[in-house]
Amino acid sequence: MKYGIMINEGPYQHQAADTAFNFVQAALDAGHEIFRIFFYHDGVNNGTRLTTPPQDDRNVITRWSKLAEDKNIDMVICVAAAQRRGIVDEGEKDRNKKDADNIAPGFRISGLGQLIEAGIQADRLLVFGD
Amino acid sequence: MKYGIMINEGPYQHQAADTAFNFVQAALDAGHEIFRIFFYHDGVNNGTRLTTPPQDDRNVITRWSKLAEDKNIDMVICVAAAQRRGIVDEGEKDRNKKDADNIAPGFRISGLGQLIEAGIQADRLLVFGD
Amino acid sequence: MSILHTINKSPFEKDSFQTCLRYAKAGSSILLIEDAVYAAREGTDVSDAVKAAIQDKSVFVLLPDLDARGLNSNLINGVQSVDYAGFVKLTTENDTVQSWL
Amino acid sequence: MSILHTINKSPFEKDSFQTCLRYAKAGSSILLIEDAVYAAREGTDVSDAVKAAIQDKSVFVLLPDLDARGLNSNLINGVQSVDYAGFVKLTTENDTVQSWL
Amino acid sequence: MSDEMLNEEGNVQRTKKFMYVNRKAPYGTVYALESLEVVLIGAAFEQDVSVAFIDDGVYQLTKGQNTTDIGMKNFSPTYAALGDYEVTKIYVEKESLEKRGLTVDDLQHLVWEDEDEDYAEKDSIKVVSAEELGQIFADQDIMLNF
Amino acid sequence: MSDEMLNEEGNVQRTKKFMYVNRKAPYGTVYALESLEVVLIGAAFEQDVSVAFIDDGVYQLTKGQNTTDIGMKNFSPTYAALGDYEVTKIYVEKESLEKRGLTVDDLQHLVWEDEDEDYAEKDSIKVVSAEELGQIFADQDIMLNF
Repeated sequence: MKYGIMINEGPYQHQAADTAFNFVQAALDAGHEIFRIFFYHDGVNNGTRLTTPPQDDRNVITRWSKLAEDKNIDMVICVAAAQRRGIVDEGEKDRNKKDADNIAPGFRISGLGQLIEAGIQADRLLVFGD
Repeated sequence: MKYGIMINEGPYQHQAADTAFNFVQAALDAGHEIFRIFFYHDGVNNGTRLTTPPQDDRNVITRWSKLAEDKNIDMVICVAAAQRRGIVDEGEKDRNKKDADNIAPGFRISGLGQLIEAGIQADRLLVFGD
Repeated sequence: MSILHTINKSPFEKDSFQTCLRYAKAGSSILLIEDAVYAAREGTDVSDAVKAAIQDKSVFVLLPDLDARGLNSNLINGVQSVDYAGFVKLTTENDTVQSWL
Repeated sequence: MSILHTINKSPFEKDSFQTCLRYAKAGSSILLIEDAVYAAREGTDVSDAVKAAIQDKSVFVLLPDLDARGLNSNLINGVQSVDYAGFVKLTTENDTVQSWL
Repeated sequence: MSDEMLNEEGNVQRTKKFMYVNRKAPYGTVYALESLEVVLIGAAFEQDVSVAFIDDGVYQLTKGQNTTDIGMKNFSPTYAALGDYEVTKIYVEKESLEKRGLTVDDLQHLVWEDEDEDYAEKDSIKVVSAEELGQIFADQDIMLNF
Repeated sequence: MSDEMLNEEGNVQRTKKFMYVNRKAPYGTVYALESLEVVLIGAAFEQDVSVAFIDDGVYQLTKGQNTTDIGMKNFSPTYAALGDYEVTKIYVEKESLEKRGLTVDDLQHLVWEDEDEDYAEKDSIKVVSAEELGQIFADQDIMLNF
């Protein structure tokens, strides 16, 4: 089965990103396909590489990056939501004349159409949020 | 009267940062003093300079930076909350071996003791959150 | 010592409103801000609770938040509107502020 | 078409739980996750509502979330525990998933 | 392409039914605004789109919103554009209105032009009971709750 | 310095009463964890500290929390350290427990050692009614709600 996943909250503040991660892991373990993970609202904050969480806690960001690399998963951050919240890749950095970017490996920034497309292409679309 | 202000939510997702800003403006207009604004939980996300909000909307971040400069207000971001969420100044960048920082002008990163001190020194401590 | 209670959540969505009413003593003040301003309207499922609170407490509503939500009419009798300057004044007139989030 | 409803909010804190019960049709499935797992316990103010739901719907609870909260005992009879693999299985057995946040 | 479209591999694919469910008040949180952005973008994809407003979501549609004094963007005029984007099925839950002391007259009057009937202006908002809306939900392919 | 301290200008300043009010369940959101971090840091400041658990906040203190299968850090053992930080006034609201079908036996047994009584071990948790807790709130200088 093909899944689309939408994540609406940032790391640590809400459990949504943790639950989504555990669900995605279990879906992959069961042999399913993850068509796309779409990060919206504060969910875009899952895609910053600048975090340094306590060493005795999970690292939400690097966990996503590793998953994307290991399983070749498409992880998309909504551009409009990212601009409001300061998640920037190299293209956005140049476009908006910022002096730094902060996107984590495995994430890409794109439009809301990617969410709709996930709804169309996937067999199931699940929302994790607050 | 001397105020301490605590802000627990990031920009745009919740109104907390907007209400706090409007309150602080009104307090200053009435001749009161803002001893410190302390950003905790997702509130630390108010302190990134990488945002590019829509041009027809308010810019929560630059509004804070301008206020800090114009009125010389102490705006403190909690270091532990910032590390979890990826808000980084130059010192944190070096300490945690990051390749970029993203803190906005007028903010500084420090410990939770700054919140307690605000509670002790201020006549009123107000919490804005979710 | 007098307490100013603020509530910023809709009374229909979260328990903050009910808990604030449980804790606000006679003589204290309650200020409805953000999504809590919906509680200031007449004819809702919570308007009786607000009217009961007005009997022995002062209930205020933040006008800018009410205007934003398009519902600045048909308010419960006795709910007093304030702007941000009024919000600041309330914090000076009370000894502490408790934020029900 | 069958719907899997998920709820992730405490029934005491937010209205998501009550609204989900209002919308879940007979024959549908409800999965309690995150802070909603508290609704799975016997003897709470909402346990009667959960028992009523079990009469014509399937009610599940995410065991890892229950364990995390230290309350994996005294569950309402008929509430079925699942792990993340079971959560995934429920999404395959139903046609759509509605997240009550 | 009325209810079919080509997918990535060029195969014919059935149009899907998308339902956007709004449960949160505007301004206190950003969900209302960012949900509206999804609906508008989604409208370009030629799917079967519906929007529902229940619980505090009904507050999104109130008339006369004026955000000048809170310094936030007033996005409520955008709802009136939904008809132009061919988003014409807008459901408002009756019980949620009643609980809040509201009637449909407190809400914006949203319309769309029916090109099959010489562009006759028709109401977009349907006030429905939770029971009726639940039946409509049961018929959807994609449920997006905000 | 029992209830006085020097402020920045070197003047004697009264110790303030800080009340931390916890209303949210653990793990679903971070407030419980980050609130605990504030209380622990605040304990070093020689103020008069109290902590209250009401509404879903009472769930923070449940015994036997095991987060292995959700992959989050279990911070519940830290509550047992509050006594060592001289945080000894912990109030739990009776009505909130009852509504959730809980008794004090479902919660961790938190204690502190009273050095004035030869380090006798005493209970930190007091179960109080909302009425009683409201009186305690009325006596505070700083209220921090989480």
